[in-house]
Amino acid sequence: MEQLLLLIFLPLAGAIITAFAGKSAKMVSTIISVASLVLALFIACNFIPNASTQFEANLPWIADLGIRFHAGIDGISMLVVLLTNLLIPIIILSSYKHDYKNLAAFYALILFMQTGLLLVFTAMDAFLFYIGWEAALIPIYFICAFWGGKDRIRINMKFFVYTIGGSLFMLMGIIYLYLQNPAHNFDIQAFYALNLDSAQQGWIFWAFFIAFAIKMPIFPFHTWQPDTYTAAPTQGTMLLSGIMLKMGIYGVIRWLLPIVPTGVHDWSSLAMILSIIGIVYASLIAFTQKDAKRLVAYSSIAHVGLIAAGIFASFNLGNNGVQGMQGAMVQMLSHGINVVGLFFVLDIIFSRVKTNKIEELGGIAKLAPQLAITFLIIVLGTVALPGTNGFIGEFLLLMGVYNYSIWAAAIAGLTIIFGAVYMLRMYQNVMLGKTNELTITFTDIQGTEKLVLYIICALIIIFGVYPKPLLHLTEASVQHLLEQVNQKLTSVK
Amino acid sequence: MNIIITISITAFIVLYAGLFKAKKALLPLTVVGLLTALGFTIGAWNSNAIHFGMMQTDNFALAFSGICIVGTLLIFLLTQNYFHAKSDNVAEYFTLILFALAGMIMMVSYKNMAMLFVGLEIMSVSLYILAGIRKRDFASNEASLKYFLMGAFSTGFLLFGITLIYGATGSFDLDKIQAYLVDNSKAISPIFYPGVILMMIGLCFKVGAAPFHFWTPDVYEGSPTLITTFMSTVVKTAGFAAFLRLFAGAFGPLHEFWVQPLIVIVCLTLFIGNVTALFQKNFKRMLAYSSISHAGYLLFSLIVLSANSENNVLVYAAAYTFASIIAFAVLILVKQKTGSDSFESFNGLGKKNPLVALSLTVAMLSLAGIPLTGGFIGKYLMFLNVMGDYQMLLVAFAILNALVGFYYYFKVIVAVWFKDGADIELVTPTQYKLVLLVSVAITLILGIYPAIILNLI
Amino acid sequence: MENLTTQMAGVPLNHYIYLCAIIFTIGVIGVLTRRNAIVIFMSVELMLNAVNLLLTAFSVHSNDPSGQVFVFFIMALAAAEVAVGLAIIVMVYRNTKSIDINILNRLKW
Amino acid sequence: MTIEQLIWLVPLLPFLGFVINGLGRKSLSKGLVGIIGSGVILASFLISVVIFFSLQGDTQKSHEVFLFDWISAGTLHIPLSFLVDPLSSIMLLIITGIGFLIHLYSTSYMHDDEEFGKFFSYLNLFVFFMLLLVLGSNYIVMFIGWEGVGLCSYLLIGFWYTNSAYASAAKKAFVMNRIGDLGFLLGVFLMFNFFGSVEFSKIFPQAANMLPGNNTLVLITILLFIGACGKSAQLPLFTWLPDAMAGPTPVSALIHAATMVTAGIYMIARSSVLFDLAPFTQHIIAIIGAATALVAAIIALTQTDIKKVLAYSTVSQLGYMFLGLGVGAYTGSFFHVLTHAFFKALLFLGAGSVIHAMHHEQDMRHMGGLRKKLPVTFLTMMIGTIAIAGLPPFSGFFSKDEILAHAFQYSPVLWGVGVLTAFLTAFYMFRMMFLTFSGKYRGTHHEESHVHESPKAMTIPLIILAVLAAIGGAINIPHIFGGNEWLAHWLSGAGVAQHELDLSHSTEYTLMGVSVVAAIFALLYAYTRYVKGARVPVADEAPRSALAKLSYRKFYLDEIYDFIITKPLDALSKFFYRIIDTKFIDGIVNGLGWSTSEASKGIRLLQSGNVGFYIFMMVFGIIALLAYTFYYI
Repeated sequence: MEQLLLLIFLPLAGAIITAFAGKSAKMVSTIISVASLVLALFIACNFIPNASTQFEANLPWIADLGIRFHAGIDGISMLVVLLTNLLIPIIILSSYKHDYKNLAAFYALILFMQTGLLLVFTAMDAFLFYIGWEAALIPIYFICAFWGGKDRIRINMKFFVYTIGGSLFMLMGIIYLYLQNPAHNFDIQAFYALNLDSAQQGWIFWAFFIAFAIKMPIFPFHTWQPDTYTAAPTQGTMLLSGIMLKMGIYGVIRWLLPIVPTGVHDWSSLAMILSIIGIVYASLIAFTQKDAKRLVAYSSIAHVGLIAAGIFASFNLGNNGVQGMQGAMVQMLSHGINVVGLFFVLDIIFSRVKTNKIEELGGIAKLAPQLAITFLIIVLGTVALPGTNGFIGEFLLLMGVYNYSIWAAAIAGLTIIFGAVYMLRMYQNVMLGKTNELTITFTDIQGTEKLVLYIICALIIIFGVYPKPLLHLTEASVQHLLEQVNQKLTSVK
Repeated sequence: MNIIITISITAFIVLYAGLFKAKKALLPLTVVGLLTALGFTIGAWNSNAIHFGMMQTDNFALAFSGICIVGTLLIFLLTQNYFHAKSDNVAEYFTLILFALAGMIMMVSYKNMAMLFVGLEIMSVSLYILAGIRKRDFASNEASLKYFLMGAFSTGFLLFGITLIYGATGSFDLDKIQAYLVDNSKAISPIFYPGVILMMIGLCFKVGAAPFHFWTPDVYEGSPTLITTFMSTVVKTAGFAAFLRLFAGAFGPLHEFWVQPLIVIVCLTLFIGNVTALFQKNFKRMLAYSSISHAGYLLFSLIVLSANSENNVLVYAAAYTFASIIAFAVLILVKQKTGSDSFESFNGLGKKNPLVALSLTVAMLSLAGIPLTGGFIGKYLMFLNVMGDYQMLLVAFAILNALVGFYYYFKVIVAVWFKDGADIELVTPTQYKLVLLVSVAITLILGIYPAIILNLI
Repeated sequence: MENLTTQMAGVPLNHYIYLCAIIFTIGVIGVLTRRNAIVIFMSVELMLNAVNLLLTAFSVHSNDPSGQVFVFFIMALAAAEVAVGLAIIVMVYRNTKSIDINILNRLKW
Repeated sequence: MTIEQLIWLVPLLPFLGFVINGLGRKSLSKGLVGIIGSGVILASFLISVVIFFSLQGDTQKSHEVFLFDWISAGTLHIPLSFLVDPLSSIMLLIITGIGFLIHLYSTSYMHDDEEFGKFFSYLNLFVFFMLLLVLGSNYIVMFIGWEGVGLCSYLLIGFWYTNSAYASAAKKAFVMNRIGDLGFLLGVFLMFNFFGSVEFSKIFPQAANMLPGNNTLVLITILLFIGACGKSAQLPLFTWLPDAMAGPTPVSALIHAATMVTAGIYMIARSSVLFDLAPFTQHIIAIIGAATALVAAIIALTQTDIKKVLAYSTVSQLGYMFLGLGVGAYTGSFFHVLTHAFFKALLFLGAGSVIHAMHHEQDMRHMGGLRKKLPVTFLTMMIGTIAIAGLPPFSGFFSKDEILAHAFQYSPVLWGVGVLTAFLTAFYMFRMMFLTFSGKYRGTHHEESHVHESPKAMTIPLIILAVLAAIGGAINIPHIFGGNEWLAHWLSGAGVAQHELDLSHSTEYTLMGVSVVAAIFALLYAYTRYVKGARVPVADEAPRSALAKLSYRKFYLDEIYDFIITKPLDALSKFFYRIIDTKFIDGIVNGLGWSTSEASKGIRLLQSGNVGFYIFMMVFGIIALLAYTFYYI
């Protein structure tokens, strides 16, 4: 319990310190984030990989409204918590070469957001979950709108209103569940225990699903995403794509499936269709993108679509949906690492030549062999080459989708081909070919750039070659989740 | 009782102090008086005393009196070098505001319609004057005349309503009226219904609910900013208290009759308030419209009468009051520097005045209803209250309006932080700093740990 | 005096209600149609007087004095309103040399 | 030292080589890099030899070596484990053996390239993945190698990536492989669904006692075959292989001739149990194989780039092998894999030596008369050519004829195609030889003076391979020549299905006779045409007869694919992005915002500032409310 509270509020405290740290904010925030990473690792070490919820903190908060500060960690939470605390230091390190104005505020906001994310990933109380959900949104809005690129105000306004609109409907759903709950509290277990008829479940499904679908984003709720990713400062993009997007996936797994299984059951086929459309659609769009950042944004839509498809497919498979679900778990982590890596590489390139326009670049590999190799490894991870972390996730996900329907798998599997097409196109046009007068002055990565990229590549390969710890971490919880869902589903029928 | 007396006496003392040109003494006197009144309020807690069958200082009354007094206190703190710039007879402002406050105390604690009427009139008449107190300012004139004419007009309806109800029940006493409704719920006199509706009209006018809201934007814009602050925060709160006291209390049994029109009014209010605010170029006017929309949210508490609707209004009103006070305080500062109250004059405020900008941001987040601010808890309670009756469509509609709300509240944040303008450096007097800090603190506390106020009543 | 009251009591209450409703409506229509602030103000007074009349009628009908007491309240506050109202109108007249309410639409949108 | 103790060294050593060369590519001297790079391969070759012989002595023919648990989720367990059996052991020998020769060759061929270290690290990595592919004891480990070699071929084709045409060729290869890989993956999923495992040792026994023509098996095998098509460059996915010649010649020899492209055949031979039970699939394989063999051969007829000729001949030979697989001659196909590995590697290296001598001139129209200049190269290549032409007693003859015999038994038509292809093969191969070596030099004198025989490091591998290409057929001499078909027996130990020919000896003799005669005819025709007639292919733009043009332009396959796939997809992409995404979906989202602000513009006009209007509106509302009231009462 103490560890958990420390884990959650250390970044918050860090944020406050950083806000007043002035020039040394960089250093302070780095220390804090690394400290919280260490703490997370410590917790992970003491974590017993079974289905139980551990390090549980359950304190009174707003008693009159049945709201408690109830947080805990199970396998699924553990994974995303690790992801968060792993990526935040990387993201902070990745910003070292930048000299943003109002440094202190920048890093303070990042750390503040971390607390919000951790709340989302550990909350066992729906209200707390919602608070964390918004608490993560506010700082990212400010990060993107303050340090972002051109047209950032309009774009971020859209992003903000779009996402918060979704989450308000989720709040409506939460209130509804609270009112249905005889105990009149927001405890997740109480929600799991609810027995709602399929009509109620149907619209609660939508109330939640829209919020999550917008966050991930799933086709056709995705149009805020490419603009936002492009306009945001790289660190903002990393936060959005690396961690924040996982909020949606995590929400589906933690709050949607177990609470309204019947609703999901009724609508999951539609959800799957949307996700799979999203895969093909986004991949195709990525083919002809001129801006590398936008290309990666669309690729991330495709990847998330596969994750979503895998989840909904495995949901329908009952207890042998473990593969798909586990795939989703691994892929959450992998996608986080890879996409952060990609955006960092693009950031490095942008910092050198002040453009991410694909056709303006080229021939960088000759001048920056180190960058070329690390970039290649990240690309390979993204196209799910066996031996990289991407493969484990996509393999299991596709298997899950396949077990649901061979055709779905065949279409979703196109991502294997399309991914290779657009990623290699980008790599070729950016790195290979002849150097032009723009890239002729390109210098290879050094310092923190090197460090960050090496870390990322190492993670890509380690998790690709030996994913067992990850799978082991989540397996019990995933099993338990699926059993719970199906037992509830059957009891309804 | 003694609350009103204290306030009135303070008013007179201040008036005389004004006569003897003791400008320095005004503010301290007022503050002392109000603090005493506040003391009495707290002292009378749980006493639930009835005064000559005319007023009842139950916790509801006291809680709202408390908010009104504190709000007024903060607003008085904002008078530092505000009026001096404008006119030399400052005492009138103080006196009139105090009288208005006295009237409001009556409004929140009346037990007899007579007191409602008297309190309402005391408040309104003072406000007519305050609105027009800048004699040579056209806007001010126009504001006060509009306010006066329409106010008087609406008073007529209120009175006609009171009369009809009196005719039906033979009494002005709330309890008796309620008793009448309960006893012969089968055979309620047909003139009672129009009575209720006419009173609803009168009160809707006072709280500025559509379609009786038309005076609000013009008057708020025309009046001196400080008076606008007073009107849009304290006055509104008092108005809602009166509304609630009458409809949740006396007319409660007739709920299913007047709830239908109320729902329509709520939707209209939300829609017009939010949508019109969207297009405003003028910060002050935007706040006026936002106050209309907030009236809509506040009326939620009447759509479903539950044990804690009163308390919900209290929380919401508190959150709204303090957030608005911040907004207006900053507006005053900016206007003093730039002379304009358009959004442009807020551009790039954050660069030079982080404190002010930050508190303004908090205020806007609270008004927009972002979690961890009081505004969110307020909205949440309102939604919760309405969801209790599964008014899904209404909530969905409110959510859509809230989304519109984000747009125009964030317009301010955008201007303050993300736009770059003439880097003005505001002169922030200590009292303003105090007000800002207190209000921000209250807003955040309400948002993070609302338990303290949740079951006050 | 007695027989006056008795005679009044003879008139059924409804007639009072209708009468006052009519007077009140006349007031409302006056407010609606006139553009001169003073006239509007007078119409408002008419509305108030309709109320007063009705109140009195009711109080007599249910021989309960509080109604008539209320009438005094109304009169008093109406007087206060008159004072303030006229002051405002005068002030406006000073500035605009007119008391036509349609002159005043500087504040809009 | 048992097999279990040794086997993990075989892939590990090349991997170490990759790591060392990769990290030290800047610091290490070229000599050292060369020694390490070839040394590790030699070492694992020697180990493979040891394993091979210990396996021969061993009664237990297949050893499964478990390393660690890779992926496990629910019922799915994928260990990283190796399977050593006759089939894989022979593959080990080929990969490491020929691999070593080519490494050796490269030390001199690539000597002047500044990316020398990188080249060797990639080459080692390739060998590592290739070994993984053949050693994997389940389809997933095989898939690691499968895609790994794809990666290496991507890296090596694009080795000179500054030339964007080469980079594109690399990308094309990777993507086309990916298409096959998706098929492979789906097949694996289906197998997991069907057999509940992806382990060879669990699948084949189950499959063994199923009825032929089981639909699931057909589907599985078809999906696997799609995978093979991608990797082994069969119709319609072969166009990447000719482009792959953009890579350095040793790469073409190792990856795109000897080893990687035969992975498909290896995989099908490995799964022969499944394929035997899916006659429908076999039929398709046979047809596709034959078609590929013919088409590629026809294209090869008119190519002028020496490497392109060899590339198409590779495709054609691969087609041959698939034809063999289709008609059930698994051993025959695998036999052809072996012999082909020898002579095609030899030919490529020879071509490389020519190109080296010609200072990276690849167009045969600028060569000629090199026999004197490059005697060793000429001789060795001639042996290779004879071998591939299928003239006895060289290796190609035996393997090819085994396939043709089975084909005849399966369907005379396919056999006819095979023979025709054999004829064409012989023709274009000799055409290449004559154009390159006979006649007189067609370049300037200055250039001619610079042409010289390649150094030892290059010629020694040529000689070794020439010997192998000559005698390689010995390992599976058919009974009719009193042979014992050693390879067939050996492979049956690995569960590779065997089908005895039941053709009369006379028929077999006639069949052989026909193909040999065809080859000799081809030789003579080529001789008359290019030595006597001293013909030289015309320049690219020169007019050609329709058929020749069709062949020269590779049946316009690239253009067709570009037209029916690439262009439409890009168009679709632009359409989705510009219209659907930006205009439609985002349009709706923005439209909501826009309409609200428009509404705002409109509604705010209600606030006309006119008191009269305000009061009117109020009264309007009042009337409405009162109306409601009276309605209610």
